[in-house]
Amino acid sequence: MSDISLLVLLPLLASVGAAATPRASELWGLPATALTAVLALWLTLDVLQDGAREVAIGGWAAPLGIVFVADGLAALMLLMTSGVGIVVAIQATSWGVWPSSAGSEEAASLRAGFWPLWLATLGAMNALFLSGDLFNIYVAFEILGLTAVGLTALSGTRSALRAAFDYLSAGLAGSLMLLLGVALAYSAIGRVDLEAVPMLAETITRRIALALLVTGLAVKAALFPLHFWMPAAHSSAAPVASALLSALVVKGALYVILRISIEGGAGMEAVRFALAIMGAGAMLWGAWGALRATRLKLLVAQSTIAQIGLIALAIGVAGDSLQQNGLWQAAALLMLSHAFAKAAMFIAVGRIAEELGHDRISGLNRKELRPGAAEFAFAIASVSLIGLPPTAGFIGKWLLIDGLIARGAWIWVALILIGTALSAAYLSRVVSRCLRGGPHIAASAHHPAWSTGDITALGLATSALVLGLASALPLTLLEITVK
Amino acid sequence: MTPILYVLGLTLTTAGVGFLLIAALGVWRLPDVMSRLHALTKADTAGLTLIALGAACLTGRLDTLLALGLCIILVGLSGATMGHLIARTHLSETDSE
Amino acid sequence: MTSDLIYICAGSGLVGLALYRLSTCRDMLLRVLSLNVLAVGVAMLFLASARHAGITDAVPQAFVLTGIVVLVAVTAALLALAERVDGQDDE
Amino acid sequence: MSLAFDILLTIGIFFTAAATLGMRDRVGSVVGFVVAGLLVALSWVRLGAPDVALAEAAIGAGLTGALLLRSSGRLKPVERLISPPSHRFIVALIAAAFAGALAWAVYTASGAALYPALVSERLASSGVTNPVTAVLLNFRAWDTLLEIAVLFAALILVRIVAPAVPQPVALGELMLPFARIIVPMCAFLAGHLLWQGASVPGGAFQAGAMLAGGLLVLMLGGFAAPTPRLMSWGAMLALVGLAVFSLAALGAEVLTGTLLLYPDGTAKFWILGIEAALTLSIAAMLCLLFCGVPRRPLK
Repeated sequence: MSDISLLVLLPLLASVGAAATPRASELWGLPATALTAVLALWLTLDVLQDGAREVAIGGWAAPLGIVFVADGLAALMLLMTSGVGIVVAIQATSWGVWPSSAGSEEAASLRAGFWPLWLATLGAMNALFLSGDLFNIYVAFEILGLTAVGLTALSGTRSALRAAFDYLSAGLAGSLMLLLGVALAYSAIGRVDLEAVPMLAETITRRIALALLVTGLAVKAALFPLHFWMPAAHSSAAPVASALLSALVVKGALYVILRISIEGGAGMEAVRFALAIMGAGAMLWGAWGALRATRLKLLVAQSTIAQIGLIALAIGVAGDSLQQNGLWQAAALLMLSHAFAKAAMFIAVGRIAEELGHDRISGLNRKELRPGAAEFAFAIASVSLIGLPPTAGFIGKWLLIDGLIARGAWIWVALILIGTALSAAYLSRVVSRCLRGGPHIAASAHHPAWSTGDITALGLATSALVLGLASALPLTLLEITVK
Repeated sequence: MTPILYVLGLTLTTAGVGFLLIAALGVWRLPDVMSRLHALTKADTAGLTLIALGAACLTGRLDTLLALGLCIILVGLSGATMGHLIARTHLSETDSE
Repeated sequence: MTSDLIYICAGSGLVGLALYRLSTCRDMLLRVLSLNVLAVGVAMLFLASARHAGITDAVPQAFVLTGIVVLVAVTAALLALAERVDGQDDE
Repeated sequence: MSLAFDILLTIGIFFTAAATLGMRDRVGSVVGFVVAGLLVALSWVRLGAPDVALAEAAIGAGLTGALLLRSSGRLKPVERLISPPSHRFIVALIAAAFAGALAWAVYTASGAALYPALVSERLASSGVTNPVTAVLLNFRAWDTLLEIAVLFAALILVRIVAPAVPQPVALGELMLPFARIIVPMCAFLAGHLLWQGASVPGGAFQAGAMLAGGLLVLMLGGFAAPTPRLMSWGAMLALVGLAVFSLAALGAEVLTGTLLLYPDGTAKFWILGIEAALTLSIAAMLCLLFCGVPRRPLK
């Protein structure tokens, strides 16, 4: 029972168990998430020690069979998913851990619904990161799409259900575009595994297939012109669910775009340039949306669009990894830091909304209350999102801008700096209100004791800081990526 | 394949197609639901039976005859029941008005 | 070869038709229907390009079979959501 | 001669689909979709894919049509939200251009035949003689496992969203004799399809859909009222499929050291065992996706 196959099948089996026994679903959830994190760590040490590993499933070789590819990039993504997953799972237990706890009927149904969905999401993401076959990636995306919509619809409000419908229909349209790309790739080169991607950049027909693949992935990654389903979905979901959606689920599509861009070779310049343009547009559009947002959750969702734009821009300008200019490592590092910071931010927003009873940005300032732990975690997370030293976001942006300056691409440097300034603007809107005094808006606000929400938000935010200091580890891990 | 089976097959199939055309014409021209149902269930089932028998003759193999015979029974059965159900709901709706 | 061309044109026609309807209407049931038609179009392109020298390649058949089952699962989920969203007003 | 039939069939499919998407009345568009689905199943037969034709007729046209009919009755009438004509004209042009480019791209693609050779040379050692079942349950069994996980994910989602369970309406006295013939026939045909799937077109998905059809006749005919006990049994059966397939995959890895590599010589038994479990669980899942999984009282 190698760790690779258990990484995917263990969460799926635990999800079946959690669905079968809804009253004790977190007794399945927590141990399975912890065990998967240990397996991911074990795989990473294995990859660090003796390089990338390829496992042919069922013993059938690449073009016909499906191959698990466990290299540096995949291991880093697995660590990211398990790391954020563990902390968010601990936060999810705040809905009452033990089956018999007196929690309300609504909390019990929330709990019974959350755990099977989260474990299936974890299994689907692990399958996505490890898979080396385009059609297999399409099927893993379908699981991810359904469970992410489940997380969105978990809170059951009317806006959440409508956002979930739009999310699922946009996700299905994106997947069908991806399937169209796979069909075209099959008709052009007769095979659909990832090793065939370099061949996809030669003739016109194959470039259309590549463009369709990237379009489908852009819809699923909520990249700028195709992102309209995302803000409603991420802002109307329960805080724990939107933390998972923004931090992890969106990363799956970005990872596949990065993987295709690395292996795509020189022929993909047009697609990469389009990605960079869409990324720049997303940064500006997300910042504009965040500056206008009146509610906290919508602001954080819009900032996700801007950050995805930044990552897409990094992937676009990175070119294939042959040039060893380290730009694509910057994109991977930005994904990692965004995951931790965004999860911390959404959990902090959930705590603030719980504390104040509302999440309007105008009502954040208060007189008697010192800013609680949640506001502090929000501030640290925004530091990492803006990219100030010593956070991991800073290291990512530093690598990116350094590589671009070396190449003399001043337009992109200017765009990234504008994006950074805008992100500083809309995040300081919130942080400054938390620190400012003034009339106390929410009479019902009380200063609750520390709850798991504060601890997990602080934990995630500080891990984004620590990641910056220890960023040598992820970079060495990325060196082992299979070209 | 013996010529008799071939000729029989062809005549049966053309007769079947004729019935289907009549059914289609009936559905198109007849005014209300009940008369359309009448055309649908009878002519379609008859048409399909003839075409199935014709096809069985054209292939000339016993196992296809059995398979197509099963199809004929199933289509006839479900056609009649569906016609009955549609008529019931139509009547209950018109009575309730 | 020409019969493949007919199915290729039909498949891409269905894809175009579905994309047109998907981007011009807001009604939930029509969007679900157009997504299904889009999936049928993609499957038709898959199978039309799978015919090599008279025999149809088994692997795209498996892909289309998997696609059909995935499609019915997502359609059931979409319709369940649509019923709850539309049914929410009168509850 | 067959070219004329192909042309007529494709024209039929295209215009039925266009009518389905253009129609105002909900039930009309759903019936149009079922007709288009059956014509498409016919086109799969013409394209030499009988397995897919079976699945398309049973699942694509049959079950999806039933789901759409159930929902069309419950949704509000179509809002007049079709966008203005000028906007529609531009979108129509773009869509037509996209379809043309797509057709040109697929037609001029070189179409290298890589897979047929690989499949035919490995078919002997795959344990079954039907190439599609060999690909589905041996060469690319991982895709099928994730596909069952997709059905499982849809089931959890439907359980959370919990639409109303369709209450059976009195359908008159003719339903009982009809059900008494059709339901055993469905069970018998499902078993036949499952068993012959190893050599000729058939298999777990088509058999599961056939069984689900029989279950729906029972459920909607009012002969098996959806009591909580029955639904919880159905939910358990639905979860069995993914559990059995995953455990079989891990078990195969314990025995042979590679995931989903069946011990040599026994591949046929592994495949048929997995397919039997899948048929029952797919039938339960499809039936529950139609009826909606009621939230069992958590007390």
